[in-house]
Amino acid sequence: MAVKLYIDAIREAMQEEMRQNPNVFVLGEDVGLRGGVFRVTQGMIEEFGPERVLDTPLAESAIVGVAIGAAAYGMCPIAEIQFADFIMPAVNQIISEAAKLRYRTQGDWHCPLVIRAPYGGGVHGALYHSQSVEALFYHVPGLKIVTPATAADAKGLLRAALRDPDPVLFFEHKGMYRAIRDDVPEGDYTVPIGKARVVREGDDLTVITYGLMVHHALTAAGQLAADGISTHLIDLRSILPLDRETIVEAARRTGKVLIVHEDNKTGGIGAEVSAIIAEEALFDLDAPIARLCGPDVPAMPFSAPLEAFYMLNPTKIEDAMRKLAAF
Amino acid sequence: MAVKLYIDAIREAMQEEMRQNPNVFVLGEDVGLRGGVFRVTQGMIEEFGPERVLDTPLAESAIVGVAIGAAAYGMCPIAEIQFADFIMPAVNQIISEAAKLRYRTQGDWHCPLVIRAPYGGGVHGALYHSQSVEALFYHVPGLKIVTPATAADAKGLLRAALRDPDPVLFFEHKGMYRAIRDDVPEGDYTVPIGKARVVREGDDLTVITYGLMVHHALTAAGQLAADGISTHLIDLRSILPLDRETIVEAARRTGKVLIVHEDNKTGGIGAEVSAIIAEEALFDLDAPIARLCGPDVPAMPFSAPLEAFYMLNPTKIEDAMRKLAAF
Amino acid sequence: MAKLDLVKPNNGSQEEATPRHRALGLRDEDVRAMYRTMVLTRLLDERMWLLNRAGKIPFVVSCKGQEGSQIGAAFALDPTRDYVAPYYRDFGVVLHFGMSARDIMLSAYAKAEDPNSGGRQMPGHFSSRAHHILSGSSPVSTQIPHAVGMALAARMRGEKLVTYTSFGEGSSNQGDFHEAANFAGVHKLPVIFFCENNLYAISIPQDRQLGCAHVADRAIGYGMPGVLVDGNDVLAVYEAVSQAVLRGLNGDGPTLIEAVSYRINPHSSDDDDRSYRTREEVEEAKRNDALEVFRAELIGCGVWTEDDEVALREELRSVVDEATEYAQKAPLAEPESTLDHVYAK
Amino acid sequence: MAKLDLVKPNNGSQEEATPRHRALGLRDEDVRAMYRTMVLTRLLDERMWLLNRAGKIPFVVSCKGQEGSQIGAAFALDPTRDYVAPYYRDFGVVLHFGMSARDIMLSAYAKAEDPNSGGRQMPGHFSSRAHHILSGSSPVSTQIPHAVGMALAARMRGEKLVTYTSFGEGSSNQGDFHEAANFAGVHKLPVIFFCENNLYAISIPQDRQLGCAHVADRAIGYGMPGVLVDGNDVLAVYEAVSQAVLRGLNGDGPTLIEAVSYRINPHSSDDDDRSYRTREEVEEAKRNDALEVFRAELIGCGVWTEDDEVALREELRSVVDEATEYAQKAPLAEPESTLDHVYAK
Ligand SMILES: Cc1ncc(C[n+]2csc(CCOP(=O)(O)OP(=O)(O)O)c2C)c(N)n1
Ligand SMILES: Cc1ncc(C[n+]2csc(CCOP(=O)(O)OP(=O)(O)O)c2C)c(N)n1
Ligand SMILES: [Mg+2]
Ligand SMILES: [Mg+2]
Repeated sequence: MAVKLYIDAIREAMQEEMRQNPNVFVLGEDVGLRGGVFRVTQGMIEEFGPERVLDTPLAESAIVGVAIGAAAYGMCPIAEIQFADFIMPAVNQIISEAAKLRYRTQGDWHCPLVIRAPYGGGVHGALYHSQSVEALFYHVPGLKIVTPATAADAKGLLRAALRDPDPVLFFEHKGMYRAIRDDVPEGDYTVPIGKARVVREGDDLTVITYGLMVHHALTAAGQLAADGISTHLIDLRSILPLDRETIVEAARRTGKVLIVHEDNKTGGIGAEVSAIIAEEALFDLDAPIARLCGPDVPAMPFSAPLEAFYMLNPTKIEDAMRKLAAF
Repeated sequence: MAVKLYIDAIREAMQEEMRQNPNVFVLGEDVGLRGGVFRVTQGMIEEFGPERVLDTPLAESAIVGVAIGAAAYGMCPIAEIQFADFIMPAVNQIISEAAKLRYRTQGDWHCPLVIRAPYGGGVHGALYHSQSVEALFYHVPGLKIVTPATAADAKGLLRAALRDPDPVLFFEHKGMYRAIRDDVPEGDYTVPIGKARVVREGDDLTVITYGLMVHHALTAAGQLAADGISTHLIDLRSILPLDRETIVEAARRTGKVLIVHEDNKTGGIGAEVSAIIAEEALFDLDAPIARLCGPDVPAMPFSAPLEAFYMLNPTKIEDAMRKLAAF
Repeated sequence: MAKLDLVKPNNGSQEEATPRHRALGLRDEDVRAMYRTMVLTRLLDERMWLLNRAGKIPFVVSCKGQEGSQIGAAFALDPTRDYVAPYYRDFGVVLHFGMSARDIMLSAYAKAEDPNSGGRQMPGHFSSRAHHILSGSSPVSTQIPHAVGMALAARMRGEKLVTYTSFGEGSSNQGDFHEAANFAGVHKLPVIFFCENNLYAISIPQDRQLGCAHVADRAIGYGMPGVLVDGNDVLAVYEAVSQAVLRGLNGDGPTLIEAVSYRINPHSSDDDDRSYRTREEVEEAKRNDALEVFRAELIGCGVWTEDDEVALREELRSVVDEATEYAQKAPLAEPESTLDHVYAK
Repeated sequence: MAKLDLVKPNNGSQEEATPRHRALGLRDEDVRAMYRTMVLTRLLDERMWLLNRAGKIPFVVSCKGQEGSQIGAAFALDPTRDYVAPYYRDFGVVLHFGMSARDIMLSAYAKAEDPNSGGRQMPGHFSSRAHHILSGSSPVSTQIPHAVGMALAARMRGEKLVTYTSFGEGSSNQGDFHEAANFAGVHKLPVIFFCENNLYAISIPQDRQLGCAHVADRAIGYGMPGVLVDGNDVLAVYEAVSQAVLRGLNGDGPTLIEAVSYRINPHSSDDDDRSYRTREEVEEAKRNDALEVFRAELIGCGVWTEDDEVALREELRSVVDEATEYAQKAPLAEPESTLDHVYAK
């Protein structure tokens, strides 16, 4: 085990898979000499050359569409979308094509594609460099969606994604690239897609979240623990499929559930998590299912006070947790 | 009042608004001489000419993008997407542009745009002419989404949409065009966006649904009534914003809620409806919140038995209602 | 309709003595095989249209009038080497690539055994890994970047081939065409972009669809040659595509070919074309029908006879009969199979 | 980098005695005004870059090196008649359309009073209904169809004007460019598609971005003229855009203009360009800086002097100082205002 940055864990997963599997390659805008605008692919063109670390023209639908064709042919492309906000032009290729290729051919063709995209706010990215886009895709059967919160999970989930025979959207929170570091196991491990992680166990209330908010919730849970309130904290890790079992079990265990996400509330991941609980564990609940999310505005503003108003933080989460615990 | 077909009500709303308001015009593929592939715009080019019933090149992102520019300039375009499935190439324009224009300019610019699209299945449309796409957009603040179930609502909601200063997605179920007819009020009425309709009142259980399923649920409610089970039936009409008040009131009234939609389940509109109830009326519930939806598969197949398996119908709804009533 | 100014590629020797096909390196049996596939395509098309009109199959999309483009293109490719991402009218192409009449009919009847999709997709949504046909969907032009991706993948693996993708002139206005063509142009990938310009996109004639005179005019914008060819001249198409194949195999990059013909039937079995074009125009187009033109040429140069024609028609009619009967009797998929193949097991 | 073969439009009389600008119908005060806006653009740009490096403002995107293209284009338009949908580097264009230095600085500091967005958007995301500037977003090329839509709307209302939209050469590969250009081509709309080719899209040089030699080569694919012009020659750009304006007003449809210059600064304040281009290349480009070239030309023909220069710099420096100070002191928006303007009240 060695402590590694989130961003380095992602790069390592790509590098190690590319060393082992000649079918894996990266394509995207500025992934080559520039090493990506966040430096996620830094150094990779030097090791693997410009064919396997392929700078593409500025056209997301082509990046994904070309990657789908290459995946169908037998490669395992990693398509990097420079910012998750810019995945929108590729939605047709992702939803109409990648998600449906296996289904419409009864498995004769399939699409082992990974799409990586940095998402999330709190970094002065303004309306179009801060969005969370996972809710756009979690309604789409045929896709898988993961969003790791730790370096260890990032590496293990990216490896799993690269070995998955179906398309996986890999969303990396740009605010965590260089802010999160943790113990990353040595060797060839994977983290299974579809399994949530119990971050800490507790009995008074459950917090279910993912991405950057896992860390904020953990901080908040620490504050509550000081007052003897014990939090059961779930990091979903996979958004599609959701780990129903872990969700339901956690709801049953504490009877109180707070769902937290940075993304805006209406129609977000929290809606489905809540609906699963209301479907399967309703009579175990001691409080209404609470959601604490970004406000329902089109996106996060540039202006610092507005961005701060939009973003959740440990204090806001702590407040919501205390309110729920006291219910 | 006169009984009118759903499709005719939609056409009439467009024609009447176009007669009154020179800013309203239609653009899309084959809307002119052909009158649209479903004949929704039939006869309109003859009345309004080819500038106001504008045939466009085959390019959805341009249809919506050009309409956005025209709307910003002061027109009220109706952009027809030939099938809702083909809205995907326009997602970037809808989500990045139409939904955010007002917000990002603090109202200095805005976008009075209506996008009409026929959606839904059960018509041998196969994977790409049957989809429900509303869940793709209901997470997007800045948009409004309506999906009328009756001719009267279709006309009133389309008028309201055309007078709304913000972008409205108007989804019309293609299976209802010529199958649904009902009393349409005379004169210049609108149906407010954001208000659900209580289709029938009842006390034993609540069914919340929209679109074609309203009719199937009504049939099912009739069957249950014969056995003395009384159903409270809500037609959401608007998907964004949802009518929280009517939803919560209905849940409180019966304590049992079944949410029904044709669209697949995970992350669908039912998730948010359920989450709203679990948030606001949890302790009024006598049963878990149930959802009856399309299966989580990428889309509805062409093959008749598979399509029938996918689609909900009165019998499937009735079964779910009886199960819930008996809970 | 814009007046077309067709630039035919080199037509080979003009001497009466040397038939055009020999100048192109085609043997007599090659052109007979081409003609055979053309007729099979036509007979299948006509049969499906009839079955639809008789209420036996719910939907059909027709390639009638485009067989010259399709057969000319397909025979310039190597089905064991190359890959295709065809569009929904490319019956002629997929038949040459190995689809059988039975496969086509199984798809028309949406039966479980349909190799394209097991009846999940509408007819015209071709797919077969065994036959190097990449599955297509309904939203137009999405297949174009896929062909580029296959070419990229093949090059990365050191495999020499070309990929072919087709689309209508209307569909050449989608962003995906532009993005894919530019990608192929930058990376000099062996892709053949084959536009079947049939003058209409449903009801929209090309002058309200295309800002330009010819789709081929777009090629320079991607740094590739643009070739305009008469789609009713199967040998001219063959020649244009053969040259593009050579370019691709030589590492000289992609080619955009526009083959102009006419869509003789309505857009699909759900369309009624009377609102947007005259009967005279359709009748006029039928007079240029590639099938008739090609037969006349083959007869003219002595590689085909009226007797051959009778025998071929008889043989293929029974192929189509057998396929229809088989497909009609074949079982439908099980309802619960709706849930299968969302993800790998 | 592809070798550029610049086709300059008519340069007016070549006689020494007649300065080029007069041949173009520009008065001396016009070119002085053009130069003034160019210098203001440059000084604002340099100030913002400094402020960013000093940690005072979080982000800046620079137009340094593209002022010739922008000013040449903007002055050919009529800000009271025409509408623009500019891209993020078009500081020169929006200054001519009525944005003030203060407005630019309010945006840089993301203050409540910023007329573009009240500080909601990053700098470079211009907007002002009063000044006929349609709001832009960050995803590239989405503004291109908007300009087409404005032109369509104006024509429907019988209003004579042109719309202008700009984008980088990289962004000309997005589907939205293609779809919008074709739409304008089919409907002969008065749109000026202005590509500011600065040879890079972040780190990608144009030969790995464009399959073609010139973005202007794409014009024929939409049935419009394509004009390649030296973006460092402000009068050449002015002439090309003026001709496009005439075409538009005459009902002759759209024009695609490619103005080639260079992006002197890194892509944005977050970029470091040393990994992808040499310092020599950047230094070389600075020698063609439009600002220097234009000043030399104005001095050469006697409409500008070194004294004018000193006075102008002094004046504009104080304009920029004042704007900076004002913006720095201006209040930020209230946190709760995050919730405003999602829908109309
Ligand atoms: C993205 C998308 N938009 C609309 C449609 C509906 N549609 C199907 S075919 C067609 C016309 C296609 O015309 P063209 O590309 O010329 O091909 P043709 O049918 O003439 O062969 C349209 C509009 C579609 N399938 N996909
Ligand atoms: C759809 C989209 N993808 C990616 C980006 C990130 N991005 C911003 S500017 C840029 C390069 C643009 O290059 P070009 O069009 O040449 O304009 P320039 O910046 O050189 O003026 C990229 C990739 C974006 N803003 N939008
Ligand atoms: Mg066509
Ligand atoms: Mg550039």
